[in-house]
Formats: sequence, C-alpha cells, structure tokens
Amino acid sequence: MTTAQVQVPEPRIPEWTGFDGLVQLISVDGQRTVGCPYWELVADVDAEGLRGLYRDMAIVRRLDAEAMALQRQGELALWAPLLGQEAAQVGSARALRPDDFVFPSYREHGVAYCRGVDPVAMLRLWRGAGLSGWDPAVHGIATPAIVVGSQALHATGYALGVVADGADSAVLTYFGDGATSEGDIAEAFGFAASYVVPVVFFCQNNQWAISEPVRVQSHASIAQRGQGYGIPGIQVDGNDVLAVLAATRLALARASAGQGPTLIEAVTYRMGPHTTSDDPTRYRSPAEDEEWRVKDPLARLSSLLHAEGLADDGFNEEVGVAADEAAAALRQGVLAMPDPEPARLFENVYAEPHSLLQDERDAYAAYLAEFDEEA
Amino acid sequence: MTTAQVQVPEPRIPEWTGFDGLVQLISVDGQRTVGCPYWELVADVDAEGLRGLYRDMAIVRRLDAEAMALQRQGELALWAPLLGQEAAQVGSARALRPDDFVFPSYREHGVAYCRGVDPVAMLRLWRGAGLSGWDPAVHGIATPAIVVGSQALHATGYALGVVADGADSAVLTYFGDGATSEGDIAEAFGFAASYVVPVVFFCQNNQWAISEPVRVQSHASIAQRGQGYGIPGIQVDGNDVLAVLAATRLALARASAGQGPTLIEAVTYRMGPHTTSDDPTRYRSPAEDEEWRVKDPLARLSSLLHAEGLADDGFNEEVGVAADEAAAALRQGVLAMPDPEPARLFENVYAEPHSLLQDERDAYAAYLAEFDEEA
Amino acid sequence: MPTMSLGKALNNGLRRAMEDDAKVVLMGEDIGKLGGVFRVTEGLQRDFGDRRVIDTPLAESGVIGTAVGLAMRGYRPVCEIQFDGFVYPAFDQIVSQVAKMRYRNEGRVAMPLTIRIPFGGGVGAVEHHSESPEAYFAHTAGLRVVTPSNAADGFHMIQQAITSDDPVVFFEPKRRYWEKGEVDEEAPCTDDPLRRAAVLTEGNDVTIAAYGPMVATALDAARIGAAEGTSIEVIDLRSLSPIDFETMEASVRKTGRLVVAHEASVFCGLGAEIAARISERCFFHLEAPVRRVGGFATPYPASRAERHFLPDADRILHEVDRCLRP
Amino acid sequence: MPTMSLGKALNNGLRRAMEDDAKVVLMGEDIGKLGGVFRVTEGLQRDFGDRRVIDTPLAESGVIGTAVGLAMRGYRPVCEIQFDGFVYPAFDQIVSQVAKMRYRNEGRVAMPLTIRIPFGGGVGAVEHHSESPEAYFAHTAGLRVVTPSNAADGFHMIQQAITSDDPVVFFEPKRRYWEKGEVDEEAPCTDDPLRRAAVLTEGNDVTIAAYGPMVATALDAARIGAAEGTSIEVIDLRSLSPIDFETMEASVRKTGRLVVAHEASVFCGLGAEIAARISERCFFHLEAPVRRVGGFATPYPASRAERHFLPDADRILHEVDRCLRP
Ligand SMILES: Cc1ncc(C[n+]2csc(CCOP(=O)(O)OP(=O)(O)O)c2C)c(N)n1
Ligand SMILES: Cc1ncc(C[n+]2csc(CCOP(=O)(O)OP(=O)(O)O)c2C)c(N)n1
Ligand SMILES: [Mg+2]
Ligand SMILES: [Mg+2]
Repeated sequence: MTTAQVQVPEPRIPEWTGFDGLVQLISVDGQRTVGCPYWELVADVDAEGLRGLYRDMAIVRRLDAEAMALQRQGELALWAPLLGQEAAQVGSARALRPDDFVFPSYREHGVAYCRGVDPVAMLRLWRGAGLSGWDPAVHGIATPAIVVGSQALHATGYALGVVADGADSAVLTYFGDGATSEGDIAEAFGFAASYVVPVVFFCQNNQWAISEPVRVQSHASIAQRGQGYGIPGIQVDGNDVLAVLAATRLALARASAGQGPTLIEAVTYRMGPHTTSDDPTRYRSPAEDEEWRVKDPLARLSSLLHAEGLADDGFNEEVGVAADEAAAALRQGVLAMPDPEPARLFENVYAEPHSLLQDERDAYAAYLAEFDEEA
Repeated sequence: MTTAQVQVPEPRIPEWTGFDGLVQLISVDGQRTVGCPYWELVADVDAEGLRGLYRDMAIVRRLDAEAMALQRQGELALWAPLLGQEAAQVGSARALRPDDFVFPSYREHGVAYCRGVDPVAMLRLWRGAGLSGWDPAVHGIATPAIVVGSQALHATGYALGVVADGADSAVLTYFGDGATSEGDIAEAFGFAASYVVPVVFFCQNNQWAISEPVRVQSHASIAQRGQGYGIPGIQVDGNDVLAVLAATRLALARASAGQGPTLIEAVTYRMGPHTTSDDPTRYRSPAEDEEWRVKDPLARLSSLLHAEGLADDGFNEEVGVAADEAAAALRQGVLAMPDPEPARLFENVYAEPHSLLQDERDAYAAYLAEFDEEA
Repeated sequence: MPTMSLGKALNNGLRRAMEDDAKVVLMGEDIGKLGGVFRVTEGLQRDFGDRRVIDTPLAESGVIGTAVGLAMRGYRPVCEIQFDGFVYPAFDQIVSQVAKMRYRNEGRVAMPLTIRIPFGGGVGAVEHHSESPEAYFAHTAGLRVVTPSNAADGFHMIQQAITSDDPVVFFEPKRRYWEKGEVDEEAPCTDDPLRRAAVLTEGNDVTIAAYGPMVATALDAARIGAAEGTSIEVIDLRSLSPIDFETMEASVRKTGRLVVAHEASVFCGLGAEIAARISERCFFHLEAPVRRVGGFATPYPASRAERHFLPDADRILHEVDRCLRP
Repeated sequence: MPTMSLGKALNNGLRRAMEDDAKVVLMGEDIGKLGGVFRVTEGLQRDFGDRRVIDTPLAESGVIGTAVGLAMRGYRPVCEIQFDGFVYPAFDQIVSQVAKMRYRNEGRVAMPLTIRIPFGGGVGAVEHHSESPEAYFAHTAGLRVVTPSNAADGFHMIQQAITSDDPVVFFEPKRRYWEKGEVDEEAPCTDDPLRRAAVLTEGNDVTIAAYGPMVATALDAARIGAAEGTSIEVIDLRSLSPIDFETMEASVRKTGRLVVAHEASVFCGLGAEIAARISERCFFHLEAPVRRVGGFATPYPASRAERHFLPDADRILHEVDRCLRP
C-alpha cells in the first residue's frame, strides 16, 4: 500500500477559540459594538475616561512626529516610530497598576509615556547620548530591549520574583509579530506556563517585521501561539483603545489572581517605516497603507467622542495645544542634551573595582591630556 | 472597579482535538482495539509483518542490554539505554522509506538499527573511540545529536532542501519531552510551518528529562505543542508498535504529499536510567516503574502474537537466538575496536589546508617522536 | 577597471557565486525585497527567485540551524546575520554544529556554509549594532574567519568563501560599505586573499597590523607618519583564522616593531594572539614590545561617545611613537 | 581542619551563601532532587525548598534570561549550566544582557548573577562535555570570570562570587571535583581569591601560570622539575577576567621565563592575553619567549584520544625546557 492514498481523518488543527475571534468594542466607524462581554471590563470608563485616552494617544502621536522631525534634522541617530500603534500602547499601559512592571521592546514610547517617563529621557537612547534614559525602578518599566525577544524572559523571571515575594502585582511585556519566531519568546512561554507566573505577553502584531509580512513568521494567528504551552490567548483589535484596555485588564487580573500567563495579540499596523533608516516603498503597497489608514485609532475614538457629544471643537483645540507644548518641550530638551564625557565610558561597567578597566581609564585620560598639550 | 471581580468568560484553552486523544491499536493486555481508523494505515501488516516488528524490538532490546553490560564492564564510557522505548523507535523507523532521512537525538539506537547501521559502529561514540560511527548518506540517518534540540533545525533545513530538489522524500526527527523546552525546537516548528516542509517531529515522551518529570516542561500535552504554529499533532501510545507505525506512516504521508509538518507525541517510558551515570532512585518511585512495567511494549505484542496463534515457542526460541548472536557480534566488535591514532586528532577539522593546524600537528608529532627517543 | 563600493562589490560577488553554482542559496532576515538593511543582497531575489534568496523568520539560531540541514542536503547556504550583535542567538549552532560537524562525522559530512556578518562601529548606531565579535569565532576550531577591507577583496573573498568546503564566518566592515575602490571582475584573482595577508604599504620603522574597518585607519596613520618622517608598513590580515603569520613575521623582522589595531576590546582580542605569536617568533628581532590599540574593557558605548572607543589614526600613531621610544 | 572534596566544598559554600542571604536562589536543570549531575547542589532543595532551589525547564537561554529578571526584582540567582558545552544556547543572554545590563542602565540596575559551569576534559565524556569556553567570557566586558583549583578556594570563591554585585561566570574544574583538600570553614577568608592570583610554589628558573584543572598538572610538573633540578614557580590565576598581572609580573621579573598552560585551544585562548601582556610588561626581563601549552586548533576529540589533547606534566615540562634552552 502507499499510505498517501489512505482515507483517514487528518489530525485536525483546532480552530482558534479565544473569545469569539477578534475583541472589538468600538467599530472602525466609531460605533460601540453590542453584546461583547468585555464591555464590563471598561464599565468604569466614562466620558472623562474616554477623553483621557484620546488625549494620551494624541500627545503620544504628536511626540512621535516630533521625534521623527528631530531625526530628519540630524538631532537623533535613529527613531522607531509608533504611528498607528497608539491605541495598542495607551490602551494596554492604562490597564496597569502602579506596582505592576513593564518590559518593553524598543517601540513602546507610548507605554513609557503612560508610565510617567519624561519624553526627553526617552530620546537619550535615540540621540546616542546614552544607552537608556530612565530608572526602571522609579517608573515600573525597564529600559528598551533592542535584542528582539530577550525581554520576554526577563519579564518571566521578574514575575517569578513577584510570586516569591508574595506580591500580587503583574508583569506586562511587549514584543512584535516578528519576535514570536525567536526561541527566547518560546522559552519564556514555557517557563511562564511551567511556573504559572503573573506575566502578560502583549504582542503588537503590526503586520510587519521590517520588510517581512507576518505570514513569514506564522500561518496561524499569533494569539494562538501560546496554546501549545497551555497559555490562553486573546486577539484584540489593536486600533480600538477601549478593547485593548479591556483585554489587558482581563489578562492582568488573571495574572495577579494567580491564574498564570495570558498572550494578547493586538492586531494593528505600523503606519510608518520600521525606523528612520527604513524604506517601506521597497516592500509594501500604498493600497495596504490606505486600507489601514481608515482604521486609524485616533480618528476612530474621535468620531465616537463627537458622535456621542462627549467632545467638541474646544476639546480638540485643548488637546492640540497640550500636544504642541509637549512636543516643544521635547525639542527643547533634546537640543539641550549634552554629549557624554569620555570619563563616563568607563563608569558602570562593573559595580566593584576592576584592575584592567582602571588601567585603561587612566591610560586614556593621560592620552587625552597629552593630546591637549600637543594641540 | 477592580477588574479581578468582573465576571466575563475566561479566554478558553481549547481541548486537544487530534484524533480522539491517544491513538492505540493494541491494548495493554494485547487485544486489538476496534474502530480506530488508524487501522487502515497498517492493513498491510500481516502475521509475518507483526513477527518482524517483534523480532526487531527483541533484538534492539538485547543489543541495548549488551551495551549496558559492556559499559558496566568498562568497555564503554557511557550508554543511554532505550529500554522501554523499543516500540516507539521500531514502529516509527519501520514507517520510513529508503530515501527518507532521519535526524536522531542520542537515544535512537533502535532507529539506527532499522536503518541498517551496524551496532558496532553505533558504539564507537559511546566507547569514546570516535565522535560518531557511520556515514549519514549511506544509511539515511544523521549521527547522534547530543546538544538537545539542535537536530530539529537540521531536519527542517534538510527538508527545505528536499523541497528545493523537487523530491518527495520526507524527514523524520526525534527528540525527547525535555527538548520541547529548547528554543531550537520552537524555531524548528516556526520554520517548518512557515516553509511548509516535509518534516515529521517525533517526540518520545518518556516522562523524564534526566530527573525532571515532564510537567516541569509543560502542563499541556506535548502533542499540542505545535498547535500555535499551525502544526497538527498526534498523540500515540508509544508502547504500541502498531499504533506508532500507523501514526508515523500518516505523518510521513502528509509530509511527502506536501501537506507540511506533523508533531507526533509517542507516550512511553524510560524504564532504565537516563544514562549509565544516572541514579533514578534519587528522583522516582518503584511504584512508577511498576506501573509502566505492565505496559511493556514487547510483552504486549508477544501476547497478541501468541493469543492469535501467530507465534509459538519456536518463534521465541528463534528470536532469542538471533538476538544473542547479534549481542555476541556486538561485544566482539566493540572489544576489537582500536583506539584512535594521535594523528587522527588533526584530521577532518577542515576540508582545506590550514596553516595553524598543520604547524600544531607537526609540532606534536615531533614531540611524540622526541619523547619516544627519551623513553 | 570599474570602480564600485564595497557593498556593491559584495553584491556582485554574491551574484557571480549564484550564477556559478545553482546550489548556492542565500538566507536571512529582510534579504529579499528589501535587499538587506545594507542592500548587499539587492536585486538578487528578483533575479534568482525566492527559492534561492530566502527571507527567514526572525530567529538567528533557526537561520544557521536550517542552513546546516541544507548543507547536509548538498546546498551551499550563505546566511546573513543582520548585525554583529544579533549573531549570539545563533552561537550554539555555529560553535557546536557548524564548526564541529565535519570533525564529528570524520569528514563524511561537509559544512560549506558562509555566514555574513556586518560588523564594527562608527556608524552612529544604537546598542548591539556596533560589535566586533571576531575573537569568539577565531577561538573556535573548525571555523575560518575572514574580513575584507576593500571592494576588490570583498568581490573575490566572498566568492572564495562560498566555494570553500569549510564554514567561513565572513565579517563585513559595515562603516566601509560605501567606500569605493577599483574591482576587476574579469581578471582571475591571483593572490589568495581568503588565506594570505596583504602588505598595503612598505615601510621600515614600524609595522601596523589591522583588518576590516581599521585598515583604512591604519593607512591614514601611515600617511601622517610618513609626513612626520616615520616609515610605516601596513598589513591587512584579511584572514583572522588562521592568521598568515609568515607575512607578518617577515615584516616585523624588517621593522622590529609592531602595532596591532582592532575595534574589539583589547583584552583577549585578536591582538593578543598576534602579539603573543610575534613576540615569540620575532623574540630576537623586536626593538620594542608589541603594542595593541583597540576597544576598552567596556561594552560598546553610546554613539555620541564612540569616537573615544574606536581607535583613530592618532591613537595608532601614539602607539607607534611608544614603539619607537619605548 | 576538615578535609573535603572540591565538590563538597562548593556545596557547603552554596549552603552558606543561602543561609546568609535569603535572596540567593539556585536555578538549573536537575539541581533539585538529583542535586545536579555532579551533586554540587545535593541536599539544598531538601533544606531550602523548591522555591529557592529551582529545577528549570530544559532551556539554557531561559535559565539565564529568567535569572536576569529575578535579579532585576532584587534576587541573587545562582545558575547552574549542566556542562560547559551547553552554555552556548545562553550565550546571547549572557553577552548581550547579563554583561551589559548595568552599563546600559548607567548603574541603576545591578546584575548580581553567578553562572556556575563545570568545565574542562579528562573525565572520558562524550562530545560537548569537555569544553573550555572561558576565553569567550573573558573577552566579554561586563563579566567577571573566575575558577577555583582546589577545595578551599572553591568554598570561599563561590561565596564571594555570589555576594559580588557583578555578574560572575564561575568555572568549576569538573575533573577535580573529587580531589580533597583542607577547608577551614570558620576562619575568615584573608587573601582575596576571587581577585588575586596565588603563588603555589616558589621557584627561580621558570614561572608556570595555570588555572582550574591545569593547576594540579602544573604542580606535578613543578615536582618533577624540582627532581630534575629545575626550580619552578607555579601561579594559580584564579581570576581569569580581570587577570592579576601584578603577581605574575613580579614572578616573571624574578624567573625571566613563563609558560602558560590551559586546556582550551591555544589560538586566541587566555594564554595569548597573558603572553602578550607579560611580553610587554617584562620585555627587558624575559630570557626567552613566553611559551604556551594547551589544546590544539581542533574540536575536543573522542575521549580515548583526549590524553593527546590535554596538556600533561610532560608537555608542560617540554615547554619549560624550551624556555631554559631557547
Ligand atoms: C535578535 C535580533 N535579531 C535581529 C534584530 C534586527 N531587528 C530589529 S527590529 C526587527 C524586526 C522586528 O519585528 P517585530 O518583532 O514585528 O517588531 P516591530 O519592529 O514590528 O515592532 C529586526 C529583524 C534584532 N534587533 N534582534
Ligand atoms: C542543550 C543541552 N542542555 C543540556 C544537556 C544535558 N542533557 C542531556 S540529555 C538531557 C535530558 C533530555 O531529556 P529528554 O529531552 O526528555 O530526552 P531523553 O533523555 O528523556 O530521551 C539533558 C538535560 C544537553 N545535552 N544539551
Ligand atoms: Mg511587527
Ligand atoms: Mg525524556
């Protein structure tokens, strides 16, 4: 017999059965969806709450645009824009409690903003004036992880520490669709599930890993990536700030209730280039950009606010002013940022004295001195 | 509100829905199970076929016992026994076509046997007389991979080459339950699913990774590990040689038919120590050993053969003789195996001349010569 | 003779290698439509198809591990690691599999892999994009490690690396990608750049050994030195493992002085091996201790401070002076 | 004073460190009930519970990566890598995260991690179980690399490594686990074994620098040498990064000759750094070139040939002779 001819049931790939597919609370045209139980999770979000979410997104978008401009003007070495991902970042970050902890990748400027990090401090890394810009302990958010996937393991270990401390805080870690292919992400899933730790894996599926569409990473939905590890997944409309808030609240609640890890896939779109060094025209079509432009997370919430009379032109005016002020402050702070002193190079490599490093530091100082004399 | 109180549906972990749970064709007490469609896949296995499978398992077990003895007698540096996993290995290996290719871990002596590898050659590695013992191209099976998980990526790449060649052969790779935690296994799942290559991931879940029970690696079934990648899984009774044969045939057929990867979890038990260096009494109970002893893969097939009158004492006699002969040949070959010559150390590091290595080789040869003179 | 950038020369070399051997396949992140973040594979997927120029999932161990399997199936994979700092996830597959596969199988299995890695600093990048990890691979038996410093060598060496039956870790000095040089694509490659060092300037006072991105810096130092009356011989190692010590020894026997320059941290860097071996081989010819100039025992700093970390012509000449006046 | 094996001394040192600081947690494969494949953690899970002695899933990057997170939460993780050859899957987390985390965060984040790695050959093992990867880590800024050669140092150094606020890669010479020595567990540790080299035998003719498993071999060589009338000074480095060059320089200024011995491949091994630096610092005191003896530029061979790969007292003495009669 040739086994290929045999008619037996194929081993079935189970359909994704998280909460009936995509969690969406606000439709693309700004209407509230009905009947979704996730509404209960954001029942407390009143008019002011909605306006606050919009304000956050508008300011974050404006800061992102200013950073882009600063890079184009040569004030930053590089910038990884979040344009289009404001709802995914603000919605998830606003679900956090102060004592929760965040492990971001390199694109979560909106999350850092919600954690109270000074935007000027964020740009220190991108200007090349330092390797990071803030104190993780103060803001409850680690500094950016550039090695794709590495931070998910740090989050899992940190969450293990939370359990050991007997605390009930949760840990939220961000990564992209491309990152899901890295072994470190899989190992983080494995450790988190094995130890049942309070970590939420938040994947912003912005459809692209630089030039590679998400199907290069996976033919299955990313929300389903955790299933084999026993990690439930939620697929949420990443451009719907309310849905993201609800889903993240649910996942964080499960975490701090001791129910273990959850994977959230926020379906969104990277409206800009991967970074300022990238040229998306080489690999994706204007049609695709257009298709997503109509799903813009800010426009969506704005139309809801206006349709329901929760915001007027005065509000837009006020938000615009706040955003411009934030942008101006960012520009001012960046331009005033000093370059690192040579001596700084040798600091904070080690906590304790290090003979070799001390010799090198002294030799280089002597060299610079000698050099100045000559000049 | 505190989200922890909210009553909304938990994101559900879907139940495993491969072929109704465990695939089993021969019950623990040696009865044929009824109604399982996998029977069709082994419809060609007649009495002689069943006796052949038993013969293979008996000889493989005997060779394994001889290797254990050789190690205890100091003739081998180490041995990783397969005792208890004969059905998983023989059943899967006998599903292979000559032009298929295998990437084993370090415990698949039974698979190598079925691929026609001389047992003496297998023991070269374990005696420390060489780092491997056979030509992968000749037998269609790579030499053992000791770095846990590494071989799954090699199998995936090889399968990518099979597709590029337009061939219809399939690739079968083996690893253990512990290996499923390694990033390389997850990356292999990702690449195999992304490229839809003809590879079968065969996990022998023998319940233990040295001293760690499988629950340390996963709380979910291992057969389900591939789901998140879109890889269907089959959970098969790994001590039922017929069921393993059927499941592997199905997976290989899917592979060569261009339907992509399948994950097979063969539920079995490592009846012996991890290796001859291990002491299982430190971490597992006699009760557990006993529980699995009654599921012995050879006893099971033997009782079926005898109950159905397909084998008599003569057959057992004949198999015993064949096994003893094989064991004697193994012992003889191992004892006759020479130690590697010093000069061999410097061979096959590089394919092309290497100045440094040549200098070192010459210097060491001169040193040995000098030394002999002195002595 | 046409003039082209190092990046373009590598691109042409890859194209030539793919034309010459249908078993050559390229793998890596963003090497297809994008042509790689440095455009070294530009146009190759368009011309050879996505079966031979493969965009891989984002996983470096996966890239190298699958390439190992492809090699076992008879292919010649050329893997691109996007940046130096991202080769580490593949370290296990490179060190335990790529480097040891032939030895493990006593010559029955070949590993004709080429691993391309843009390396080094000076491009104002963020963390992990300016590393010089060559010593890790040079210390790993079973691998060959090379780096071209100019367009002509790049064009020839990438083809030699691909046709070699040994695994080659091919470091590309990223800050020199845009530097132009003459490349004769038709003339056969006479000297043996994959294996032999090149004496780029003859000199009598001091020898400077450099490779990859530091070669241009060493040549600057030689020019300034010449103006100041110091005759400097600059050697481009090209092969980092093995190292062509014959060429270096001959030079140092003449000059009696050696300065080794690289971007990597000095401690346990390649300069250590060179200094150790030349100190031994030229023990009675050295007028002064071998001097090493390179990165500090710190991680690579923020880009606005990298000029302090990276050796420049002045720092090299400072060591040259110390050799001349010990 | 009690006599115990190196393995037992490490076990006692770990126990002491866990008693002294509740934030110390042990992680690794099979370190719980089994007590590790070398029994170095024997009894610790029983006495401190499975919250402080954690059996991890089989994934080295996962072990180190989660330890990084635990450290950020204020813990002091002590990770066991089962064998030298299995540290490579964790190489990225060690080199890009553990080593760089403090620098990246400008001192705001500490990485008080200890990574225990049984290393070296001589135990008749199969492939990947006899590697000497110390040079990879010594070349990595941000890490400290140490190795004890005897029970007393093992007992004290493991505690010093754990209390250090810097990440320490702690190599344990596996073939010496069973060698016994006197350990005074109560007396305070006076000399500073984590940072300073130890002169084990005084001598005037030649200095031998060794570490970890090769120290005992070097001492054998010294004994044989003494019988043959050669006075050899043996130095145990103990710290491999940084290296205590003061102690070595003082010795070489006296003897004028240095032989460095390690199991790792000589090319770009630690011996290269030592030879380079001593050749420079003792340029006018060296009577002969520094000689290095170590592994060849080959992967670690099959165990029945490892005696050829591993330097023994004879090979060391052969180099001693070459120093004495250059
Ligand atoms: C280990 C590693 N490999 C490669 C890179 C280079 N790189 C930076 S971002 C990126 C794509 C990431 O895509 P995704 O995970 O989807 O995140 P996104 O950038 O879309 O937010 C790549 C390949 C890296 N930073 N780290
Ligand atoms: C990368 C790596 N880490 C650790 C080891 C040491 N080791 C050898 S076998 C083993 C357990 C493997 O368990 P499993 O995958 O279930 O296979 P089994 O031995 O049960 O067949 C371990 C930890 C290794 N060989 N490779
Ligand atoms: Mg993305
Ligand atoms: Mg197992």
